[in-house]
Amino acid sequence: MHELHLLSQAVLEGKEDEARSLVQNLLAMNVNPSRILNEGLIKGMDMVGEKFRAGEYYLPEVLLASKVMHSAFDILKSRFVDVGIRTRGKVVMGTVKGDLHDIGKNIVIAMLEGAGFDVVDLGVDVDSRTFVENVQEIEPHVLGMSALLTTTMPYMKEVIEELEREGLRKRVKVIVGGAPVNERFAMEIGADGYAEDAGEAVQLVRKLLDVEVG
Amino acid sequence: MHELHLLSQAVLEGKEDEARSLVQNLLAMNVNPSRILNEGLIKGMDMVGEKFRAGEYYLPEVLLASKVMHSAFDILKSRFVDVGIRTRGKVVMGTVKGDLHDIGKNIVIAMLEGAGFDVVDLGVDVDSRTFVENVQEIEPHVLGMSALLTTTMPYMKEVIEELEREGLRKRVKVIVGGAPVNERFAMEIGADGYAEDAGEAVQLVRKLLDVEVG
Amino acid sequence: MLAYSSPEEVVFGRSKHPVKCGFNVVIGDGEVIPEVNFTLPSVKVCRDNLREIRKLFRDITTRVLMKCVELSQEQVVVELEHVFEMTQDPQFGAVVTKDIKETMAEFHEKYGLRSALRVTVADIRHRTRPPRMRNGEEVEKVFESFRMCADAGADILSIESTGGKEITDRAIVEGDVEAILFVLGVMAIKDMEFLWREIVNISERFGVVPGGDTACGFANTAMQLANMGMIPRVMAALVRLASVPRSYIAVKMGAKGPLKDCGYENPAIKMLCGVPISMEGKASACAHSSPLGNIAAATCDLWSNESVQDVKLLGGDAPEVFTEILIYDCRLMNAAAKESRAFEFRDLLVASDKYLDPQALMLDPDLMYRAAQIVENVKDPYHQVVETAKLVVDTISQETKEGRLRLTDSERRWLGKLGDTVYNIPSDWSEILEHVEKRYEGFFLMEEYGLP
Amino acid sequence: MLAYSSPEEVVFGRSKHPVKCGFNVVIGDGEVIPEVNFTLPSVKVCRDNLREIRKLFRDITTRVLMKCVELSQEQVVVELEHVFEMTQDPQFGAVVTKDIKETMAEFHEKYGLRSALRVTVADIRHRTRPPRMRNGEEVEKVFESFRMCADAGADILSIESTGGKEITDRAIVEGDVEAILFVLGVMAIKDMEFLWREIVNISERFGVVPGGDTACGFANTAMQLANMGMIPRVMAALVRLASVPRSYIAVKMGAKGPLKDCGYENPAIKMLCGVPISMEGKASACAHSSPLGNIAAATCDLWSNESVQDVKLLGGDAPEVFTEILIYDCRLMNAAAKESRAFEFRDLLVASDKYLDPQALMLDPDLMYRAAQIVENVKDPYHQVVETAKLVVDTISQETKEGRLRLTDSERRWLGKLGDTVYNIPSDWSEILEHVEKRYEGFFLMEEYGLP
Ligand SMILES: [Zn+2]
Ligand SMILES: [Zn+2]
Ligand SMILES: [Zn+2]
Repeated sequence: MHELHLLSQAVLEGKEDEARSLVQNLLAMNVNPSRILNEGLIKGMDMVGEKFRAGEYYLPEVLLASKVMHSAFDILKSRFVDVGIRTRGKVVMGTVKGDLHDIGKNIVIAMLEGAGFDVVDLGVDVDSRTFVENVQEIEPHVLGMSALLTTTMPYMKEVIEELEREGLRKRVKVIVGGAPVNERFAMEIGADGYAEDAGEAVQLVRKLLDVEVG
Repeated sequence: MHELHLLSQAVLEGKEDEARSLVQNLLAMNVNPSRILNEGLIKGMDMVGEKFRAGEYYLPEVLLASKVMHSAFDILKSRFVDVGIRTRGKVVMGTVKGDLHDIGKNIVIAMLEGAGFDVVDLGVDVDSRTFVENVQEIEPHVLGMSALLTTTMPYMKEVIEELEREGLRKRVKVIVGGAPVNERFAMEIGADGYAEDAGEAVQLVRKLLDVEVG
Repeated sequence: MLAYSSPEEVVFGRSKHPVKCGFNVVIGDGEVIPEVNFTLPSVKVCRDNLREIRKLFRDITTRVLMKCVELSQEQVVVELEHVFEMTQDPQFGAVVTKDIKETMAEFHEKYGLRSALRVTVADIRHRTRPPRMRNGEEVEKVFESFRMCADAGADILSIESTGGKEITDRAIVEGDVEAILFVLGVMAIKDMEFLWREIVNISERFGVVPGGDTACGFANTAMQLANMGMIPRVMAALVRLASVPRSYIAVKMGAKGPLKDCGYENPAIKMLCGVPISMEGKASACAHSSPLGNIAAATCDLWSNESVQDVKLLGGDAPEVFTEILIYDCRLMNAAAKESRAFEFRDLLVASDKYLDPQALMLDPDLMYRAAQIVENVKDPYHQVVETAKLVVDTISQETKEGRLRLTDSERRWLGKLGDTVYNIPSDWSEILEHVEKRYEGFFLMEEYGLP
Repeated sequence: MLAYSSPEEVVFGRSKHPVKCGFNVVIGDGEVIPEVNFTLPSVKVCRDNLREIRKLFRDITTRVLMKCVELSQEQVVVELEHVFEMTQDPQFGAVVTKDIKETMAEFHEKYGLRSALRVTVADIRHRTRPPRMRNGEEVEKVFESFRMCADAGADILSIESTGGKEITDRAIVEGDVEAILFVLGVMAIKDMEFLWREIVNISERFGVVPGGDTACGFANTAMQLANMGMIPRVMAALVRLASVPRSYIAVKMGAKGPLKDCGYENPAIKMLCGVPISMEGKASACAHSSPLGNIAAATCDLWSNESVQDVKLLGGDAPEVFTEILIYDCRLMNAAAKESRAFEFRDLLVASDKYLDPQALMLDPDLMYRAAQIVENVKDPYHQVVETAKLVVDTISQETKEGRLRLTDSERRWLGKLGDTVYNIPSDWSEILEHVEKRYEGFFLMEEYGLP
């Protein structure tokens, strides 16, 4: 269908107004909202993902497309109330205590959101209490921790221990990342996974949640 | 006493024949064997040690002096039978399984012997069985292990575990060394000490055995 | 007037205004000197293990200095870069400073080793979000930390300050170039003025050298993102050169150099005012990859490894290993200088990487000189930044057109975008301010930058 | 006749007989190429964790090759140096070889990266004491390992062979220079002939390149001991240059180069016969410190980091980090060559270290050339070794007398001792054999060297 194709294209090219009015047109034409979502918006994001992996797109373009998709989706949303939309999973993310680096974490969050996950960002310099409380409250499927310093990476272990003490460890998958961290360290502290970069992080979360790829 | 001074000098200069005949003269002069040992031979070795630390002597000169001392001491030995000479302590040394490097280990052995310790050399590529059996038989005060490869250093841990299984761990101090090893690793695997080089190894053994510095 | 009348006059090891400090170290007086930077292995830094931390720093310093002695290296600069906790608890940072300095004193006494200590305080102001840059506890801690470290034996004071980073961290990943230029030309400038006025004051009071600042939080962040393929390299290149006006402010406020290693914008500032500079390149691969390993050395006075944690390698602990590598890199440059071949050697360093990457191209002394001229000739920093950005776009376009620099199609596309933005940017920054206020609402506080 | 008519003609990146191998790699044809060497982190190597080991090697290789791609490095040589267990169990070494080669093939296919694989088999013959060099299980394993690795994808075969090391390991620490020269001039020669005849056979059979051998077990052992202050540096220098005749045997038996990185005796052999050589210097600080960080590069064709274990640094895993450093070192040399400044650049590399240490002095191309001439002009290897040793003593004496090289008093004293020994050494080696047989009784087996 030509309009659906135009819609994916609008997402791909980051054209917000165009995407929104295309969604409205499609609804007016009585096209099934699921179809608009899947064959229009999500298709567009898949194309963006492909271009990013091929080195043709950069993060600014991915983020823009993601914004366009969300904005256009807002129009669709009400139509799903009855059926309910299943998110791909909930993730809580933060940079550990003593560490003020947040770009890496933010990129992972953006990529996860782009891939359809719900992410709660706890920010930087997050202490174990805060991690634990948020796991308790939000009940995420995955907890992600980031550290950019050799001197803050040991803190990840403390958080995991705190989760254990509180009996929460088995309810959540824990993943870690950041410059000084590697797989070996992740295994040593008892994490469930390690990701080298943002792309890997998305794969990892998918794998841990056994979610099928796009 | 002039002759005693000449004896230390002969040790210092690595003159075997001279040292031996000086010992004989001193005995003939009825000088107390303990005095010959302490004020002649050991004094000479101390001078050698000083020169080595100051960078004036090298290992070949230390080894030669040590050889002269032992040769001269052989003449004295019988005079000590009654009183019995206490060695400073027994040490068992080896390079661990899979590792064929032996120079570092040999230097440590030479330095320990020079410092008055009894050392049994198990050679290279030594498996845990052999270490354990020798600890059992020889009952050394210290067991020293050397590894020059990242891939053989894990073996040190196995030996320590084997010692524990056999109930021998508490009867012997375990020290480790070699290029990929450091203090942190030594502590992790439960060793009693780590030495950066041969000089430190001697200090370490002394400290562990609480032997006063010569 | 620039300190040099042509880029051809600027070379490694020699600056117009050498800095003398520490135990008889003279920086920029004819010899490139290694600046060794190290950090802890994976241990927690807190009062509980202060003893362990202190021992670690003493040990690392001892090994680094011993390596200098072994390899007949006569001068060395050591950098202590605070981790968060050391500035947060100024007493902590000061005690480590003192330990390191004492170790250096021992080596000076025993071996005649000439050494100086740079202490880089952590900019913990961005701990609060939005950051409180001028008021509140964090900024007090930062200044207190400078004072206590100066008192404890620091010879050179530095910081990688972050004024405006709360915006650029987002603007860079979103490709909001207008906001980036606004930050570099307005907010960062105001913050640098505020911060360095006081650092220079403190330095004068304690008789230490106010070193310099770096745009690390902007340009090196961009470089890392470009390395990962997250943003275009041409954009990282633009952020790089557009950082010159910002980092120059430290010197305008009284900093004397050596400027800090990770400031790849340093050569332009050396050209502007003759201060010695520290640079990092291939020997800082331990800290981060970079597409400018050799060219970074072309005009350096200190040659640095940026940061290496204390882990064991076969040949020794990593800080020793990188000290050795730095020493030999410096020996080679100094051998060239001794044989009167410094300029030829500099040209080889440039030729090695100039066309490897647009970011490397930024380090070409000719281009750096033109950036310095812009700062000299254009009145206000905002317009300096805009003109520098145009220079970047024009230069890359030219070099690409003439086939010397190769760019992928996506990079070319972005170069076009960048050109559109910088050539259409409002001449009055208050117009961008509106955009920034709206898009980054809640991210920053106007009053913390003295903005209306 | 030597391959070069003067030392002035010999320079990095260019050899008389370039070697083509692997995925389109040409060594010694105008460009210095990085040779990356890596080893495992602290893990046990055994059949039980074969899967983990294989994954580790694949991962490390991938990261190293990706770094080359990122930095536009077009050619690279990878070395797999067997640990003991990989030769002991030839199947084990072969499967890792295959994994690495497959990874290289993927990169060649995907990115066009040109790479070649050197496999260095462990000389496990000295596992038994006294070592059985020609008979028995170990030597069979060594040859089997060569065959299986050649079959599994190795492009270049090498070994750090140890014939006579059972004596020198003791002779060096005891300062028994006569025995050292006897080993290097007689026993090691005989063993090299035996070993390399077969390695060259195997190479021909499998169509791979017989690379070369190194006196690592002799000269680098001595260097390490000198670094630690255990033996005089002048003695280590002597062992260094006196190793030339021994390592040359590999080429005489048919090895084609690239000679192996840790053979600092390589330049003389390149001068003798024009084979390309690998060398290691400052970038091998990860494996060991050395007093010859730059001068080692003067005539190299491959530039190596010797060995680095796979541990994490901030900027990536150590093998990636050192790949980056090697790449930039090579870029700089190649930039010099491109601008027709290779010879001037070589002279700077030499000037940097020539007088830093007597061992560095040995690497001076002029001296290397004279060593090559000795090998060319003196008939038997034993006398070559003795004449080389005299050359060392004379050169160091001369340079010291003229004040260019500075030695401590203890070094001077030892230089005198060395002179006494080498100028009074028996002209007939069988006279030394008696001494060696007596002093090292039980350490070695005559028949394993074809000795009477
Ligand atoms: Zn920085
Ligand atoms: Zn070697
Ligand atoms: Zn090697």
